[in-house]
Amino acid sequence: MIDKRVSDVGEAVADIFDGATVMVGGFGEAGSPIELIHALIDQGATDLTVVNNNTGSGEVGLAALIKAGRVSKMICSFPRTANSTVFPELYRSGRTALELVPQGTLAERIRAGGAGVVAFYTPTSVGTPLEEGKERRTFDGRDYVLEHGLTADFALIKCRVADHYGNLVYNKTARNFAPVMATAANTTIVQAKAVVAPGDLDPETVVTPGIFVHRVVDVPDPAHESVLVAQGISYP
Amino acid sequence: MIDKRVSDVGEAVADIFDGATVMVGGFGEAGSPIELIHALIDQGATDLTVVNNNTGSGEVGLAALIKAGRVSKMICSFPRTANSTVFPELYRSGRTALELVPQGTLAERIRAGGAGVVAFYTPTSVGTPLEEGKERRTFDGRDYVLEHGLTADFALIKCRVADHYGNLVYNKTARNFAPVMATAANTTIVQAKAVVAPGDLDPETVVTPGIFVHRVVDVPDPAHESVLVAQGISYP
Amino acid sequence: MTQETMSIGFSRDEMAQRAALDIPDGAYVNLGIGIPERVAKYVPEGREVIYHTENGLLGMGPSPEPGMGDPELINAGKRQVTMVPGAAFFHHADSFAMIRGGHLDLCVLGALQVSQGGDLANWSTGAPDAIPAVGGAMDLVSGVKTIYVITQHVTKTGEPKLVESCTYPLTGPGVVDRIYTDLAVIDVTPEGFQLAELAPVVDYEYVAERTGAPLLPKPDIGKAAS
Amino acid sequence: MTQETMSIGFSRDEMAQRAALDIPDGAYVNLGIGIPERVAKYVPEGREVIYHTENGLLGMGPSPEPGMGDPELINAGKRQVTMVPGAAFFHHADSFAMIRGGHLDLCVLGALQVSQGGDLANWSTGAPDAIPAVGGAMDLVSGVKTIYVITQHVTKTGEPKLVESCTYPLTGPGVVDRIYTDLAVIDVTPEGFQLAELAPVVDYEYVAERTGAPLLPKPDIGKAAS
Repeated sequence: MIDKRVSDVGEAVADIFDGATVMVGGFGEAGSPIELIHALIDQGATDLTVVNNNTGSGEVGLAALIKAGRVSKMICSFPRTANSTVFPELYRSGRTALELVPQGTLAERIRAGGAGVVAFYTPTSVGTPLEEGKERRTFDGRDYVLEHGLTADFALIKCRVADHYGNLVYNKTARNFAPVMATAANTTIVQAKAVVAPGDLDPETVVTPGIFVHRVVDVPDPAHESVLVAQGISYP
Repeated sequence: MIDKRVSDVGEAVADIFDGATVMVGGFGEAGSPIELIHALIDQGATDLTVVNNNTGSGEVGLAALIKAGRVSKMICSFPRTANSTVFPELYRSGRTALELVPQGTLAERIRAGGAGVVAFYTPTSVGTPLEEGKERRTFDGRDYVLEHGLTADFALIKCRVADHYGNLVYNKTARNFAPVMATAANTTIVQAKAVVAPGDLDPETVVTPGIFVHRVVDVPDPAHESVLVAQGISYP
Repeated sequence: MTQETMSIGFSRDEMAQRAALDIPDGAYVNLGIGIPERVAKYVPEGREVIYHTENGLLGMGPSPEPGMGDPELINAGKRQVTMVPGAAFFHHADSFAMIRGGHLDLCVLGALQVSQGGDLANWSTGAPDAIPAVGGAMDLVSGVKTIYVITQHVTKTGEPKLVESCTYPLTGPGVVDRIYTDLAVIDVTPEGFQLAELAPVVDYEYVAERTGAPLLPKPDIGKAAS
Repeated sequence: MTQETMSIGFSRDEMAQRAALDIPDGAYVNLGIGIPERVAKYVPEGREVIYHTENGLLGMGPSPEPGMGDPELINAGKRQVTMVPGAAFFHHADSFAMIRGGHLDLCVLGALQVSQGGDLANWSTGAPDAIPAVGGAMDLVSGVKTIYVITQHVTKTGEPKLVESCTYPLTGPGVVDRIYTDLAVIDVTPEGFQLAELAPVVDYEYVAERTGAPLLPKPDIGKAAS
């Protein structure tokens, strides 16, 4: 029997270990799995490498995880946020490292990691400081840099509807990094606004096939990061 | 105004030129754009390089194009078919060249071509005759071969529903190579079983966004290759 | 059919049935064209297995009732199939991302030859007049976690198909984990071929004689414990 | 606002308006964060333009009516937007495949500096205490067919932003096609900066003085014809 549902977010993240690499879905607040991140803060794992496009907002969700000192390294494209000073302070003090990756290269590295493509040549970043330390190679007269596939121990993502098999559909631009992160992690953990039985999703419209998903937890009424930030909430 | 509809298959393929590289969707008969291929036979372009997983069936569709002597080279993974001797005869006589590519590498090369990834390292074919002539490289103790992105002048594909912008959805396993081929061709030509106005497709379920599509032609009742073959039809 | 039922050892369906016993509950499985396709119908009751077909479907079901098929719902062997509740369609690059990325648990394939090191040759005899055709076999063996092979133990002319070193062009080196033949179940171990199970009637010597490389006997559990 | 309306030349909205005139009917366009976002509302009537936002939407519409937005329907600047009929959602890797693969016709970006060779610097001043943040800018300039820049002609302290060679870290070398400033429209040509159009009131000398590299005057069509 295949049923990937777990009872709550605590159970879902229970085995995330110190030193793990964790991909976290979301672009800004859209798609950010806040409840899973808060469960990870409660759970206590530390020395994490986190992959996310940003570094969170205010002092909730990803920003709260960083503020709690649990993140030793961020891999992201845009670590600045108008309303968060959490990452900048830890970065400047040297307590959190940063691997800055162009956004498209980040997405492609994650896809490659999930697809068994160990490395690829991309034109992005050629002739810029972000090319430093990377192999440059010319194909047909144009220059490219070698980028490596990126994988993770865990992915934490959010979706609109999941079925028991872990088939997922998303909501609008909250889809963003989640489908590729789901493919690149050893254990993909999903918070879903609704969970349905196999057969309730149209097989033509499934975005993430269940093979990429390991745990599904029902979070029917997730918090909005922007609302929490506006309320001045600081987690925990 | 953006309206990619053209009036018939003849107009859709009119500018395919001698020597062009043409990607043709379909896996077996599922997704094979027979009406577009037949229009291409009528149109007369020759010395074509054709990219398709197979080499057609019977003497219709892709097999008919090959039989008409229009294909100087096939790039495919599985050129044998139980019920077609067209390609084998031309291949053995040296009149049609063959570039044999593992099926997953073929799909990934097409995706890479469409995604601006010029080349990538894959484990597939390492230690086999299909590795010959390719660069081998070790990453983290495992060997990979370098494969190059594949692009085309034209793609001919089939879908279930298109809108005027060229947004597409497919039918079941007829989807196969079409979405990646659409991204990798300068000009993507689509035969659709139904054409609808923008807004009639759910934006969450579009498989091929319209940016990848250049021409849409309404073919409401396409022929089934297996039926034509069973009837012993030979095109033209 | 007469020939098959007359032969010693497992029939084609019995080979598929024996392989099916080793498919774990909850596995994501790709079945190769031919005898491997038959495995699905023998998976023991109570186990839920999700079948992948590389042409873009996860959750493949059995063949449709006659006349009920859709020519656009086919498997990798281009035969009409059905889908189960909870299925998902995707395009070819995503399908092979699943394969290459190591997401499938198990693949069952046919073979021309398997070497004692687990090399598989199953796509070409290398004959000069043959049309080379590889399909997705190389992708499957390089990506899927566990590779099972179902094959006759010897060729029609009596040559061993389990060999020291493949003479046919390889599909992939060192990829096969277990082999189901008409005579035996054999594991590929770091020490070479290791007998796991004999077909009814045949004995170790009978199988070893027909194997083109050393065949380690089945470990004697009694001895090992003493 | 006072400062903006007092200044000579184009206001921010006028720069966006001028750039909008050059967006062709039927184009697929990505608009950078900030002033470039304003371009959409000035595209002349009768032209249909489809907007891409790199966080996964083709067919982006304007901001929603107050209170009508969806926090999960945002643009790359993380502001709430709407979608038009005929829109499509996709994931980040597919979105940047569009960008990197050369499928977008046009991108409008802001700039810190542009060199006469078309080098763009728009992501970092290189200041040691700055948090480096690049977003999708490097992907956009390496992939989109045509790159327009909208920028003030000089910095707040009066330094030219159009320069011989960028002193800030590059976003991409040789990528800019046309620049819309508060003083002029300038093309990047193989010969360097070429004046295409002056803002009202200002003349060639005024602009050239404020440009950090040679500025070729507008080709005199009368002379060229004589």
